[in-house]
Amino acid sequence: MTGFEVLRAENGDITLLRLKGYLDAHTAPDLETALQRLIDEKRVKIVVSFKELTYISSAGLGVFMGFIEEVRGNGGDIKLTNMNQKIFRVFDLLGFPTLFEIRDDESHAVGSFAQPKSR
Amino acid sequence: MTGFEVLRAENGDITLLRLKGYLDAHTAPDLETALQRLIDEKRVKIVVSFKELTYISSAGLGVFMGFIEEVRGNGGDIKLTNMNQKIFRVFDLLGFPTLFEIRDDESHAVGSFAQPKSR
Amino acid sequence: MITTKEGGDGLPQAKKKYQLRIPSQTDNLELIREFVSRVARKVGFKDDAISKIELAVDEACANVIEHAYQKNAKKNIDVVIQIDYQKFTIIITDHGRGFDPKKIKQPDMKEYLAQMRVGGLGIYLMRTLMDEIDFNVQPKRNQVIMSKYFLDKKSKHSDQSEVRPN
Amino acid sequence: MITTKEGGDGLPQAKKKYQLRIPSQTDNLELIREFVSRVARKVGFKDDAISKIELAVDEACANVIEHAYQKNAKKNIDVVIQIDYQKFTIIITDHGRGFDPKKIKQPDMKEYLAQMRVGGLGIYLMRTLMDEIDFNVQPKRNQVIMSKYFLDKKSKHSDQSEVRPN
Ligand SMILES: Nc1ncnc2c1ncn2[C@@H]1O[C@H](COP(=O)(O)OP(=O)(O)O)[C@@H](O)[C@H]1O
Ligand SMILES: Nc1ncnc2c1ncn2[C@@H]1O[C@H](COP(=O)(O)OP(=O)(O)O)[C@@H](O)[C@H]1O
Repeated sequence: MTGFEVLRAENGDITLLRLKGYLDAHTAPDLETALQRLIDEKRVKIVVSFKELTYISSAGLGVFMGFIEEVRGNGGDIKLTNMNQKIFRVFDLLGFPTLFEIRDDESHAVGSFAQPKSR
Repeated sequence: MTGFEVLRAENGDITLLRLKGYLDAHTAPDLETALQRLIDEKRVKIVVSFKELTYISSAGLGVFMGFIEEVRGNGGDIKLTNMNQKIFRVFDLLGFPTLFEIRDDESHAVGSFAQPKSR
Repeated sequence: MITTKEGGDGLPQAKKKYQLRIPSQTDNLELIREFVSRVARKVGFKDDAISKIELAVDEACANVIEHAYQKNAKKNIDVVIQIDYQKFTIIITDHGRGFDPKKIKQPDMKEYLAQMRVGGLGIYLMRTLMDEIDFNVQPKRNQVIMSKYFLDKKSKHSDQSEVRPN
Repeated sequence: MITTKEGGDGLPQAKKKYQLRIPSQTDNLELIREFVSRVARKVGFKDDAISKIELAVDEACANVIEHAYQKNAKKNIDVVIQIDYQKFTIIITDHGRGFDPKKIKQPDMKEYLAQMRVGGLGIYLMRTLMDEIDFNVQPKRNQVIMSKYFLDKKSKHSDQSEVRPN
């Protein structure tokens, strides 16, 4: 019980990761593990839901930064959804919205993968 | 906002005090004030509900001890109800159940006042 | 079987120390309880033991605020938690007015209740709730030292469910 | 108008000090955040300011754990909160490996993002979230000193809603 959990669900070739609790320097390695596993399985269309995340620090943001190039290089993406204001502010302060697709809603993010897209 | 509240409701000559939050050395004076006011108003049939109380220390227990004689001397009583296990344990450790009527349920405590009783 | 030796980072838990120094005001009791509860939970105590530790510490600190410092909020209370393999120890230190713990008798609860005396319950509760308690009163420095064992000393069978890795 | 001078007991809030000393482990960051948040709430900050203070302190302590002590959990972090009439100051002290804060440039965020570099965001966040920040690095003792004013320095109108009696 570290106060952080990653729940995984699949929808075709899209993977949904639901984050719960707090994502700080202590729990960031758990998210790293979850993302690394997806890459190993070649599941690179990833939607992350922040709906139940209560807190994030730069260690948490750094995890997304660490994987985005590789994921995109493999024809996938990491799309971020359902952030509350407090969490969005941290992403925003660091300019992440210019780099990541941040959506209000899970289903829109999933839908945006569905459109066939040439590599 | 001290983390403690006393809500008061009346039912004929019976007064119900609902405690909310934590009752410790910081908040015990608030309960003292509420009980003193009842005595000043000669409302001495008192039912106290602990349903929403999350914590009690000896300072809280001491308040009941400080008023019970006077209340009984005036033909009333202080009946305690709806304690959770953790709070009941504190009362129990200190032997309060031999001195105070402690009931599971508010309505039973109210009912037990209703029976006419000679002074 | 006992896994408390490992902390959250797989490091030994031995000789870990947590320290809080806080103004002597009753409105800080909540923060003190929260601090002690969190550390107790972290090292594996369950709700039941946590609420005993929390109450014992509250009583000790409320005494410091009221008796040792007599509500002078310019003074500080020190709450130190020391953790080793066997036990969780809380040391509460003040530099206020001392007292002779030998003169504080365990109240006879029957007699106590018969008299409906107000107060005088704190030290009794502390003794009842903790496994060990010691008062170390010196000129200008008073300490209450209270411990709870990871394996419940008071129950006959060793209650290993109190202990979990964290 | 400003009522922060009165603490919960009607005592002046000036020069109040809260101090936490805690092992240098990432699994203690939560406790540190909780401690700082509670004290900040107590003196009247609202959710918005509290979450900024909480994050800035987390970043500073995470740096101590990772860089100053390099994950040696035998070391301690000191978190001291000092409150006076105008501001809320947090001083984080370590006795580990120091660094030259002048060499840490504010990253150019555009360039940073273009390179997708991992890490290096903590100090930038701390500077952005707090009103004042100062690094005091000496042989064997490093401090980060961060302040937040009760009247919001950054907004043009003085944001008195940040302040309430407690
Ligand atoms: N930290 C302390 N400093 C000075 N005197 C104390 C301290 N703790 C307890 N005492 C003395 O011991 C007595 C009994 O304490 P306690 O059992 O907690 O009951 P209470 O605080 O309700 O009186 C107190 O009334 C006080 O005289
Ligand atoms: N407390 C500290 N002790 C030693 N070095 C530090 C400390 N804080 C920061 N640094 C140095 O400053 C750099 C930038 O810190 P920061 O912006 O927080 O990013 P990050 O910690 O993610 O690298 C760190 O990589 C480290 O070299």
